[in-house]
Amino acid sequence: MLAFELVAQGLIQGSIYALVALGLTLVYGLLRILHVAHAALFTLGGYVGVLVCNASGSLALGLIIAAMVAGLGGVIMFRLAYQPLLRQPPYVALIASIGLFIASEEAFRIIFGAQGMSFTNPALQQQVAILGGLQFKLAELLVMLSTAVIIGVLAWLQARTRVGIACQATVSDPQMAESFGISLRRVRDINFFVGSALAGFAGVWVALLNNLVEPTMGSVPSYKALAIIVLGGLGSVPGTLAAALLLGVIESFGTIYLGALLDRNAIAFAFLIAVLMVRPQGLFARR
Amino acid sequence: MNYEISLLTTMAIAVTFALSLNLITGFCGQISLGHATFQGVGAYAAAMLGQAGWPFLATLPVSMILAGLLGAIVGLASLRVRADFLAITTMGVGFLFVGIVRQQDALGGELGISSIPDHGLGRVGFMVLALIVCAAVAALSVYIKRSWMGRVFNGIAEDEDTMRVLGIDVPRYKLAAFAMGTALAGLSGAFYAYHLNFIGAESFGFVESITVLSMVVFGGIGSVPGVIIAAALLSVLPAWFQVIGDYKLLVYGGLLFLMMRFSPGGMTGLVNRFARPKTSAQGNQS
Amino acid sequence: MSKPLDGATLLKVDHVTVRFGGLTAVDDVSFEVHEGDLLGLIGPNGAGKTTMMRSIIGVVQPTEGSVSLDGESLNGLPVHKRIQRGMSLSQQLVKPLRDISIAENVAMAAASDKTISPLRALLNVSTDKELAIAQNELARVGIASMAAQSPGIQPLGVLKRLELARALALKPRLLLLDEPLAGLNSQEAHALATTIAEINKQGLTIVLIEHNLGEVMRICHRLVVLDNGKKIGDGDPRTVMTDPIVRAAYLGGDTVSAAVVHSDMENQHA
Amino acid sequence: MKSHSRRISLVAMAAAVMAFSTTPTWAQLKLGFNVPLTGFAAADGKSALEGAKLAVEQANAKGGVAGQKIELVVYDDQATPKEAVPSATKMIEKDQVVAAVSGSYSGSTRAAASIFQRAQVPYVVAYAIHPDITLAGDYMFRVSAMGEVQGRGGAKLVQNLGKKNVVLVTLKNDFGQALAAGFKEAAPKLGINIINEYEYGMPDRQFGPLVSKIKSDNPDVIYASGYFFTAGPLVSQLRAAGVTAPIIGQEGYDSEKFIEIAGPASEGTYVTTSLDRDSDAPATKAFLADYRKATNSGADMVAAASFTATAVAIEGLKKSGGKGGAALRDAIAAGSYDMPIGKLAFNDLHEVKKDIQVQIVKDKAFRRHSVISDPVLLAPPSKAK
Repeated sequence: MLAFELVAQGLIQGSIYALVALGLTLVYGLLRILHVAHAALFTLGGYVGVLVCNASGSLALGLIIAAMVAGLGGVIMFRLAYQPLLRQPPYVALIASIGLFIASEEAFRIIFGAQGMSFTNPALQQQVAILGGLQFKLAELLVMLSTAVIIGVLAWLQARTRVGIACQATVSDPQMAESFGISLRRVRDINFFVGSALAGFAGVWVALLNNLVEPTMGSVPSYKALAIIVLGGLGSVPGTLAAALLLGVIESFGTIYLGALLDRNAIAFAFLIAVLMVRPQGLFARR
Repeated sequence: MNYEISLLTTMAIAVTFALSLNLITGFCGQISLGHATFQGVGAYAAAMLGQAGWPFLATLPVSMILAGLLGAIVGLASLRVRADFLAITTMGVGFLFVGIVRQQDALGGELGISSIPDHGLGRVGFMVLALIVCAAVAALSVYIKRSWMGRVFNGIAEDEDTMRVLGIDVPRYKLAAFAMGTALAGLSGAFYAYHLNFIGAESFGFVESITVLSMVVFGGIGSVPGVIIAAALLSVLPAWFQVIGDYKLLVYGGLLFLMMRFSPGGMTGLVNRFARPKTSAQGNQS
Repeated sequence: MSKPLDGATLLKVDHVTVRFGGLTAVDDVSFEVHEGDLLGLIGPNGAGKTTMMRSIIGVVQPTEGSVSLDGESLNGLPVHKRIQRGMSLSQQLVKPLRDISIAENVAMAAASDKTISPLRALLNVSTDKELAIAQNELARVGIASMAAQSPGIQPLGVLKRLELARALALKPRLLLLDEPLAGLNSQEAHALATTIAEINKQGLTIVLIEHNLGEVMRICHRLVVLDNGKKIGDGDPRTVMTDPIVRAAYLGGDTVSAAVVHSDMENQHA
Repeated sequence: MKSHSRRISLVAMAAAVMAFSTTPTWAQLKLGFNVPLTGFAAADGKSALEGAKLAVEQANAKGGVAGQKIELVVYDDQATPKEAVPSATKMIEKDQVVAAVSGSYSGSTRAAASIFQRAQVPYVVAYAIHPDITLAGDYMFRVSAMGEVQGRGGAKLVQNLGKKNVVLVTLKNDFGQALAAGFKEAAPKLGINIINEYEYGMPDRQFGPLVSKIKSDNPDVIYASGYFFTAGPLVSQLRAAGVTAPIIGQEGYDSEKFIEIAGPASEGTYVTTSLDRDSDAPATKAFLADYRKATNSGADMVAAASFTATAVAIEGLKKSGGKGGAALRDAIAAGSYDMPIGKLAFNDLHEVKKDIQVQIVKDKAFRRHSVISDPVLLAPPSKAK
């Protein structure tokens, strides 16, 4: 019984990690940039979601607007910060991104106050029992459901539609893709938009589950998502999804049974380093 | 006067720490996002030995050796990993260090170590020693840069494969850079412990690793004078301007971003650009 | 070109096979390179020439068989160990170190005794000896005048010669040249080929991988032909090129005969 | 209810700017104050600053000390030792503060304590509970109950509630570990059985696995340490998973934000703290009213403790006629104070012996539940030990 619950809790946490890490993988797969500031969009999404939901009373509206605002934020960040740095060595974009992230955390504190914000009446809090005995908040189930739906749609888009194929082509060989008339800028904008919107969307869910959004909410996801995209094999969407869910479950068991040895966040990195020593190209990457 | 002495000591320790990272990231091109770990190893080693009765000066070599040893091990691990994974692996080492240290009661666990004995050199004496060590590390950096080791490091930073084809044992050089850089970080850690006489796991976390990395990058990656100036300035900036103090993180993050956005070569890059207006062939890309 | 007297075997490629996940790039190839040889390793695109060269230099470990230098097997040795044993490589895609000048590039190679270990490198600062060697090697390949300049602004021809000078500065016993003439116009290719022949005459054993058959026929003593990973020809240029199998490998005989005809005329002049 | 948090941040911004700009030229008496304004502890820092400023404003309104107004010299220490040491040195050297107050966490306060002790500047600590602070020397004072003492109080509350099997959830920092140590020390004596203890980190908000394990342990009561930003999510997730056992928290829960975050799940949560909202003590009632008037929000334990620590320092200054050093130290040590968090008197280790107020959350507010005043069990450590 307990084992089932731990796995279920792991999957819930894994779904959130997946939403955040997916955006990072899309960006990394395309531009080889470690976009640490991605987590700032996660926090931005949280704040926008809470504000819109409290004002309009509808969580759905909050989620949609939060995703849009975060998506836009991502594109702006790409145009202003990363576009000009594409030709520089990788550490330049990495450190610019870290600077942006640190500044954004402080900006949230100054704009929205240090105390953080909550939903006036948090939705989806009612308890649901499934599979006989496993009890969850409705919100927790919907997190898993919406993640699965989004990833399914994303996978379908990537495989079936023109835009999707264009994105994949650009990831594998930008010059080749460009020679086929694919506008690199448009593909990069789309990827940044989708990736950031996912992070904003995840931000609202975490705000709902905790009923709290705070300026430093993005710090843990910012580095954990990096570990996940490395585990998943940089740039591989299925790999990242699998790595995120696996990490969620491992952390779930780890906090209970390894608690005395390692704190929760260190578990993710212990797992990462162990995997990298065995498979330097990451857990699920093909090569 | 004590305030200025304390600031100068803090500055000297920060410069030594930044120079130690400059050896790894600046000279040899290996990005480390977990360098504070090695300062932590040095600090904990010095603090524990100090509490066990060792005189301060005696703890210095031990701190260096322990930190250098761990650095070599991490260096070995880093050889197996692809370039862009290296940064994340070193970050992982940083979180592992904090995660493990805060669980060990022998290392003071969450509460850290506070009763670090006095170094017995007096405030001024300690400051002078810190400045001497800082100058020595700077001199060592300049020497290395001019020696064949420095030239090989430079080559590795630019193109590892070509250096291999020129018969250079690239892994051994990377290990040497890691070992030297982490040993010097351990040294600065010992000074840090005795200067602050309180250390906890959080004092050597991810933020500290980013802080020292940005000092190196600010100064101009690989340039010894640039790193010295940047480390000196950034280590005491918040203490000087109290107003910045409160919005410090905003100013800090903003500066970091703007510097990378407009002058990836750091201050040295800026100086070069204005000192020699005709852009030389390499520009400041290198 | 007359062949020098038969020297001792320097490099021995013994039944080497290289497989990449189901694809056999090199299939059971054996040949020897003797002291003083200038051996051409040729074959149509995708014949396995580059993979062969990579397994000699150590970038790729052969799935079966062995490569040995002076009778000692190199299997398992990393690239830098093979270089230290007296082998050196001039890469197809020229990769000069752009931070430093042309002379300093060559000096880096010349300092191999000092840079053998990090500690030794730390204890050595002076570059006079190495710069002198560099000047000499640059003169040998004819670009001594550009010694102080930065590689970034040089034409391809100069960079190819820099690559060669750098390889020579390692004082190798066996020089591997990976398509040195690629990308050069015919005058430059001819001039560089002549320089290579000259260096070989000075006693350096060379293995040349090259598509420019005209120059290959002109300067090589012996040819080894690969096709689809298999060795289909090994011997002096004339007989190898008239061998029907080799001709067929090059998509019908005409391209080859033109090259053969061209080089015959060449010989009458030389 | 919602928009006031926006107003708080505006007010806080104005207050912060005001704190720096109001440097009336004739103020000689400087009172140092280290507090976390940025970083993870910024929320508590804001309340602490409000409490301290209120105490200073009230004192200045009554003519300050010995004819001089008091100026609060505020430094942001981000609740880390790395920032606290330079701030403390600066307060002593540059600002020549006559006394200092800590509105920060244990890590930073411990690092600053040894510096103030060496400089013989009296340092009154509001809510940092680590034992080493008062052990640093005789210039150190603490106005709130130590971690171990509160932990023992928590065990007593479990006994009062007639519960037996307890699960401990301990926040992995000095606050959490001191509470757990006190609880585990008292539990056997009070016939309480600790089934299990789990630890979690400061940044954790998702407690799924922990909640599932607690549910399978099925304890009578849960003793969980944390701050409102960790306890809020923990309590709501415990209730969501169907855990009905009562939850006992401590000072860290004591903020309206806890009720706001946990929502309906917070009903019935016990909190051992020092601020009794339904207190009939005049000092407490006045403070609650003044605080709401000054900041338009409910006071919490951190604000009450910072107000108390500042007020204690100021009353000491009144007695010593504005002089610092040993005179001020002895004046503070000798005094007895009627403060919002109770009547205080310092023992020889400058710790306070006072009762523990037990509050319970009832229809979205902290209400009085009971008082634990067991002089033996709650006795703070003293030098004699």
